[in-house]
Amino acid sequence: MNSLIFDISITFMVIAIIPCIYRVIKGPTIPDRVIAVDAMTTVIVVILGIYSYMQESAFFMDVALVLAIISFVGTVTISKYLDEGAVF
Amino acid sequence: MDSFNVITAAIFLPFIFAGLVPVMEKLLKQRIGWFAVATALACFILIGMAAPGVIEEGHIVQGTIPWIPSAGVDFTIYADGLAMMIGFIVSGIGVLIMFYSNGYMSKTEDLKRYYQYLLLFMGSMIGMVFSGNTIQLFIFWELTSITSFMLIGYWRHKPESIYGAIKSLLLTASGGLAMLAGFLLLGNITGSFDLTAILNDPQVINTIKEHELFLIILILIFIGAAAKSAQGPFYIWLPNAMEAPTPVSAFLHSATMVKAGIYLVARIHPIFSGTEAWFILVSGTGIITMLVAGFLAFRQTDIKGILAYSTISQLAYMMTMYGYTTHHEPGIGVAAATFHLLNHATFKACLFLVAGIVAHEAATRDIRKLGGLRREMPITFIIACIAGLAMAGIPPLNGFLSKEMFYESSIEMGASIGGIFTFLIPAFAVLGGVFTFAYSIKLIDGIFLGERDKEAIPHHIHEPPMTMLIPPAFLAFLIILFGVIPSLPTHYIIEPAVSGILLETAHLHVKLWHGVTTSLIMTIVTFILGILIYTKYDRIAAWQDNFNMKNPRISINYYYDRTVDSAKGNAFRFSSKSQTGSIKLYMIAMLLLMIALIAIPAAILATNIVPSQLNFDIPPYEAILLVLLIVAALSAAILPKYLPAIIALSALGYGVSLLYIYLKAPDLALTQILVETLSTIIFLLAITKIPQKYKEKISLSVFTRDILIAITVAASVFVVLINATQGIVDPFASLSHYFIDNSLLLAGGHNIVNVIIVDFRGYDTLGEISVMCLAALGVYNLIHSRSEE
Amino acid sequence: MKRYILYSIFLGLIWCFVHGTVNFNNFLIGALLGPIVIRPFRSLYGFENKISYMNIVRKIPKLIRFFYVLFIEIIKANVMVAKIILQPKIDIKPGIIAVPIRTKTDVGITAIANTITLTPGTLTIDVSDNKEVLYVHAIDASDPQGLCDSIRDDLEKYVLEAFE
Amino acid sequence: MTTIITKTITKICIPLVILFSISLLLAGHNNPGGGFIGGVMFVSVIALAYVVFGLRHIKTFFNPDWAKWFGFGLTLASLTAFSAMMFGHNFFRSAVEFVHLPLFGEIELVSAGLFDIGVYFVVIGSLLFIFKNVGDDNE
Amino acid sequence: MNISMTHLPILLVAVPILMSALMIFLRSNPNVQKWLNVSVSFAMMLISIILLLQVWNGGIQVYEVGEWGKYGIVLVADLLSSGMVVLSSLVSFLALLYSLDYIEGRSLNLTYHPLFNLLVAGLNGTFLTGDIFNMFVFFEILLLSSCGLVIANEKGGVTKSSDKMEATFKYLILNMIGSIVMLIAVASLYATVGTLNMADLSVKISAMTAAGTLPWHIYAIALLFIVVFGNKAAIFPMHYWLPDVHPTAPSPISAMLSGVMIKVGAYGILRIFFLIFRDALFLLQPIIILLALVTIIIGAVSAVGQNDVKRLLAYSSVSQIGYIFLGIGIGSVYALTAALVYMVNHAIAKSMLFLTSGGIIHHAGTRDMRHMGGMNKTTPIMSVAFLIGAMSISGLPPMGGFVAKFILFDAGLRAEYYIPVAIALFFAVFTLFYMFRAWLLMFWGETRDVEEYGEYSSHKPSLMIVLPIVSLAALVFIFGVYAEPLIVLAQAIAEQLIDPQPYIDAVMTRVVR
Amino acid sequence: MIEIELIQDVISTFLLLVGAFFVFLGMVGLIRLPDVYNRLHATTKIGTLGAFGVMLSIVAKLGLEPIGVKAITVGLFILLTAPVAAHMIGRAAHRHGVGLCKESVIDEYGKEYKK
Amino acid sequence: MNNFLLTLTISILFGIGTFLILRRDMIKVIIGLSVLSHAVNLLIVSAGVFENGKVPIITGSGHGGEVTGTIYNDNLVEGILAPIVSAGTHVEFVDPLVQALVLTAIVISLATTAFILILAYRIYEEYGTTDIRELRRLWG
Ligand code: NA
Ligand code: NA
Repeated sequence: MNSLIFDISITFMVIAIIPCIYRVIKGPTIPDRVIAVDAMTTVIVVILGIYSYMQESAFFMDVALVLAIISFVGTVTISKYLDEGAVF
Repeated sequence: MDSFNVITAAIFLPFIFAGLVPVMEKLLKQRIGWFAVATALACFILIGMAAPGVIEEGHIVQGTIPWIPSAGVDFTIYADGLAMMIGFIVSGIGVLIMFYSNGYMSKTEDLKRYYQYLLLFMGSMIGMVFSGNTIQLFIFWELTSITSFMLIGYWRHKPESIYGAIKSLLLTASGGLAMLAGFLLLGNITGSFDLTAILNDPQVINTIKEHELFLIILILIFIGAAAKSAQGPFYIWLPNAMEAPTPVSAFLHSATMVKAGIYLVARIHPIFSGTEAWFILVSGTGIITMLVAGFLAFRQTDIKGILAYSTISQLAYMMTMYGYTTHHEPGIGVAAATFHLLNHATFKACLFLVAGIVAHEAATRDIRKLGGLRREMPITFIIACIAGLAMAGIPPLNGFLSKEMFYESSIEMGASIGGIFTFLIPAFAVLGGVFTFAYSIKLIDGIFLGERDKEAIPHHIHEPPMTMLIPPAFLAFLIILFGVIPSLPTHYIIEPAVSGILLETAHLHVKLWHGVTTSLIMTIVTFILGILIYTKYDRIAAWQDNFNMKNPRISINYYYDRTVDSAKGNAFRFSSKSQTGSIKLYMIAMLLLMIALIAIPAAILATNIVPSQLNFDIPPYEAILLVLLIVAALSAAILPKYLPAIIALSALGYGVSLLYIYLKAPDLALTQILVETLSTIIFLLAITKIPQKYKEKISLSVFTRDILIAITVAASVFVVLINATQGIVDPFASLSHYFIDNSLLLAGGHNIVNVIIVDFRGYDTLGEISVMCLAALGVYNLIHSRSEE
Repeated sequence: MKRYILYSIFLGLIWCFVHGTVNFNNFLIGALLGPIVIRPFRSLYGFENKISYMNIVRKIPKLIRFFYVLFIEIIKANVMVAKIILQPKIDIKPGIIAVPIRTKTDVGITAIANTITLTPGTLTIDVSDNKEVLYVHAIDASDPQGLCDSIRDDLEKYVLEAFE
Repeated sequence: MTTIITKTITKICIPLVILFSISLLLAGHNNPGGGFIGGVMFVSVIALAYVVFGLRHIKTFFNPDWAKWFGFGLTLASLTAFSAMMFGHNFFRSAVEFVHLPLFGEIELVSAGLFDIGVYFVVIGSLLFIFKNVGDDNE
Repeated sequence: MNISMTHLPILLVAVPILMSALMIFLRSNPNVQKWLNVSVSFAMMLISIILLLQVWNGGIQVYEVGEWGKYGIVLVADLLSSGMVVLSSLVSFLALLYSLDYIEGRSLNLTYHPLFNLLVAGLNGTFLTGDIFNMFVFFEILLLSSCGLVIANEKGGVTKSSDKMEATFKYLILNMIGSIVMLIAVASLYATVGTLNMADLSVKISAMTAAGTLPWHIYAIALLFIVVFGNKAAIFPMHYWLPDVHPTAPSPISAMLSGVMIKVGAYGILRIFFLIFRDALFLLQPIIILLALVTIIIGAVSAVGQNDVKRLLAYSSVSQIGYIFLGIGIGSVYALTAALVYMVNHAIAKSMLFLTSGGIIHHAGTRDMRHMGGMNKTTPIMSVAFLIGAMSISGLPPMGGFVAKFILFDAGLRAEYYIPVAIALFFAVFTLFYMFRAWLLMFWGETRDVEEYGEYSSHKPSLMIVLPIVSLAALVFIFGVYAEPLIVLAQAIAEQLIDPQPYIDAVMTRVVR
Repeated sequence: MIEIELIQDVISTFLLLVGAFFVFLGMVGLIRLPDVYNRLHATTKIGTLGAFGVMLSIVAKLGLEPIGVKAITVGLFILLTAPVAAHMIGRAAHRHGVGLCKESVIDEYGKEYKK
Repeated sequence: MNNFLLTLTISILFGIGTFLILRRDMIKVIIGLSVLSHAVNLLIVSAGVFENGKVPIITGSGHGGEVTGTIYNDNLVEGILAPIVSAGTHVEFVDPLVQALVLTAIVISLATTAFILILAYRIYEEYGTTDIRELRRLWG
């Protein structure tokens, strides 16, 4: 039962990455791509959540938190770069 | 002191004293030359101390000091009659030259350097002749090349000096390399570089003669000898070597160093003679050189130029004679050659010294401007006449004797071959003699007889100081002495030397008069023809000039110059073709090598390139992720603009970290996620100031090539990886067992990966953080290394 | 000093949360680390301003209420966007609307901006330099005035209560 | 310049992430994390501050010499490794000790942990050193 | 004292790392920084010599980092590695001395010292490590430290910084590819054999060969190491970076790069193939000989066409490394001896030449030899030093280079590699030509046109610049006239290489925690 | 006891599936919606809720063990930062010159921004 | 035994990276190097030798993994080359060593990438272009 839910949800989540990659390629604008990568990190956070849920171990939660933080940093940085053409 | 030590001392004394020259110069100031004279004299005496045993008893001084035993190279002395003779010539003429230099060299010259080089040369030369080990011989041999190079280039600012110096070095030193190869092969056959071992053992000589590499070794060694003695095509360096100060020319480029090649031929005579190859190679080269150089001497207007060509031609005499050989009588011309070697040293050195006097006093060496000096410098004139006539082969001077012997041996050699050669070889010899006669006369005539061009040399010319007069006078004395009392040199010098060469006791009977022989007739023919030619001397010279003008390509110098002049250009063309500056080509070269290195074992050793059992079992979500990774990577490759490509790259990075999660590596996933974002930030920092100026348009051919390379790289990696991941070959297992079992037990950590990083393999991590620091320091350097601000 | 204590308390909690174990020991570690961590950045946190603990305590119920409203709104927002996405043909009238706000403090503006983003059909794009107007992207921008009003009446009220 | 919204959130993030990075550093031996990961977390939040508030502004009140940080880290890491020699052991010989501390209770002190702290400082120092230098140069 | 003597291998690596860290803190005290670094560097040199003596007298030393035996990382000081360490310590000490007056003050103070220390650590670490992945790590240290040093500022600024950037970029890109190849090889090796310890790998691969279970791809992996080390050594077709990087680096760094760094590649080939992949030697040797010959030719011919003195020296290094690899390719004990002797002699002579070129450039204010001339009067020391180096590189007696060439050719002929030796010999003439051409261009002839190129610098080279040059020149000469100890050592090393059993025993016979 | 566990299981599984479903939906929106701003709606709102849901499901299943606390931290952090990220992207997009889709009816920011 | 598709993917990533490093634009080349380093990192992980294990973090305080019967003393005389494990010995975890190696590799690659990016930035400053075909002042 559990492993079925696991397989289904993980597979769905991986399928959910497809649109992200699609946007990364297709664009058409750079912000679209940024959104796509940002969304992709959200999906990965969810996948990590599912892993933690299924394996009942906290290892992946650390990864999730790191990912959430770092993806925020990345998004803000790229946005600022887009806006001002400078990072710092 | 036993003889071995004495000779060793004679070898190293000049080296040590050369080192002392700067110190002595402080003491003696401009009289430093006398220090050099003393050194040379000391060497002469030292060699003389060892001489009696060799000369009287036919005893050969041999001895060895281990030097590089592990390479089979020892410091070995082999002092037989031949070595003694050359040793005496070197140190004896050395004394005279240094003596003479005291008068010749202006006090404003860099005397320190001059005498240092001369002494170093003398030491090298003495070392060379007494070498009983081929490698040791080679070392001293090359040292003479280098000192010669330095002395030719003594006046370093003159382009001619530089030209002559580098030419001599290139030809003689590369000839030396060929010789080295010959010695090495010889060493391989005999098992050692010990010359004495070869010379003392006929068995070994036989082995060499029968070896398949015999001819190659002979040719290689002979190339070295020929280059040193300016024979064959290598002769071209010697005329340019005349840029050296005249005493140097007298010492190195006529009396001693150029004899090194002759010495070598004599030294290896017992090993290689008695074969057709020896005759063809040595005598063939000798005869051609003798004729060509003798003929070419006509064109020279510089006294030293004439002397240079004459030296080449005279050395060719010796070469020719040493080359005379048959199976039954290997050393037909050995005695004659050896005698001529000695005689040539006396009269040619003398002539050079005279040339030096003339140049010193008249401030020119141009034979067209000179003339009539007999009145102003009669002593010099007499000396010059003695030496010149000796060279021309006029009795009763020593040159006559050795030329007679040359003719005799030529007849004998011609007869032993038979056929047309019976006449041809003596005829060549006579022709050589004719040329010699002609230019010898020209030399005396041009300088001392007739009237000189008063406009060119208006001032009065007088005799040189005694320091410059005594050495040539002494040599002139020797010329007469050896000519009149030939038994003196033959008994004490030539016989031991010939014995040394032939490895058997030799007895010579040289007399001024031994009846009307064929050789005497040849000599008379020589004089008659010589006088005839001399009447046409200027016309021949003019014809040569003309010919040379019209056919510049018929000249070895032309090809040498062309090669050297164009070497740089050609080399640069080559290097700019290979080192194009295009990093892409560099990468392709490397990648292709990598592919080839995987393909070679795959082609040779692999039975099946991809293992038969493959694992296709994969959960669908992982398969989808793999496809997505490829797509992300592809988009990073395809997207033309920086920012989208960087974003795609970071998507790839996040994908990879997800894959790490699937592969159960949370630490990796964490690290990858973090690193990904940081790299993105650094990418952004870097492209902040880089506007994207162009979009690469890939032509079809480039695209096809790159794709092919990419696919091949992928395929090779695939093949290696798919084989490698078949698991560890039984019965071995992974180190990881240890880590898993002991991580908690011994290192107190639950996270095995982290424990490996900070403990089991913490040393790696120490390196890794060093790399981080390096990146930071490097970036600082990058930022703060602007050209000009 | 007051601020340090306040931040110590917050950071003690945060430490517990990032560490994963909520207990007094951890709280204490976080509370001790907190001031050290915050000190280099103190000029960002308005240490010169006075604060009163009573104020903060008084606001807690209002904060809870705010979060409750927020939670409901988020659910609504999601359902609404989900509907749009799942329509066979997407038929929307989006646009960016300038929404004037009364809030003046940084925290307040941030709260309201974030709330707007998380609530149905709206997304804060920017705040004007004078901090008086929010530019909000709405999926349905056919009635700008209505949107402004609903924000002012529904959301801003709670934000003002909780944060000012 | 970024907006007030971003700045406010960043202010919350700074202490949170720094604490998280310390937590990752300390947890590393037994959980995912460690010096490198913790260090990069720290770097990322400082970078965020640089981005959001502007490097120039941050430098007015927070401008450490990052080179000293990585210098310190490298010193600490290598001295930790050296320290084993003082006890007659080989370089990098690790030691595990269980100690009772008032606040932490029974905790495990590992020499490798000290090494990890060195790594932490090196990562922070070197990356921020790069960021600061390049950022200064970009202006 | 006794205990500390067993720590020598690690001291040679860890002390420079620690020093580099301390150098960062000592930035505010340039003098302390300078002299501390010099004295430590001198101490390192002494330690390396003591280590070599220990190994010579007491056999191979194994140092287990962390006392984990082969499961952790071991440092192995056998004759080869300790010999290489002596070489690197010596050259680096002298290069450091030279740097003090050569590198621009600010650069020296801020980054040069730490970078230089890490370069030394990288070299020693690479030579001493007994773990193949650890070798990768130290390769990266070497790579980045050398990159950082290449772009360091020198006084006078003869080299344009754009040139430095370009050269470094090419160097870095090609070496990064090399690193990737190395990782592929190392990982694949681990996947098949299950260990990273080199001795362990050796034992297991031999056992597999004996049992006939050695898979073919191990040979491919083995050959991949040619790319890895060939790239470090700059043999064809991976030599392209060298003529760009070595000339643009500051001269002491050029000396380090040409003197020691490229030997890392040769060391790697010797270590990896003669220890681990003995069974792949039959594949390696023809390939290496072929590549070596092409390298010799390309380097020698290209050097002839150069006007830039340092570029000429760099091409000469390419050619010379070809000779070293020829010896390795021939592979007999004697040939390996020759390769090692060659390596040492080239290291010393080429370092000296690069240091000398620094002095020359300083004096002339240019690297273009056409703009020099007649400098024998103004810089007699440089003139003599360059001549000694030129003679050695050309293989003229009585310099060390002669002994090396002689043994190499002898070994080649003994092994009946006639044609390779013939080619090598022929291109030795090119060496003679380009080295002497350079010397003549710079030191003989008329003094250059002052109006066009300006006066020569009137600064006399300082003691710190002259001393290293003179010491190295003396060594070049000493290795020429008294080569026996070097050859004996090289022979002992070669014998250790051919028979790695003592190495394996030393590493594997360990009690592990 | 068993019933509580069952209820826990059901709730948590439900939350998990709903979360995953919403995330999935958000990604579909990423494809389907017409311009950057509309896509931001999809990813920030739906994605956030989805992620939050999954985190809640962990709490529901495993309680406030370290894992649950961390899940809450992650969820709150996402809730806190996702709107800001969206705001940054949207703002940057607009200032970068990305126009609204053709269906758009009003752009007061454009007027303001271009002043 | 490693998965075929994973191996294939890694190889394809190598191919893509190779294609990228052969481009003219410096930044593209660096992106290519990053792709290659991803590929090589994955390659190392896939070189791990234990199948179907779990995350290599020991949970609980007990002895990690099953007792494998491994011998840890090398004895060349007796022909023992530790660890010798009978084939098929089950290990609970995936191979931790490769993960540690990749961690090192990732960090090094980060450092190198940082350096080379700033280098590219400086080259642009000096040359005014990112086209490596114009990066040819050093040749011949
Ligand atoms: Na996000
Ligand atoms: Na990477």
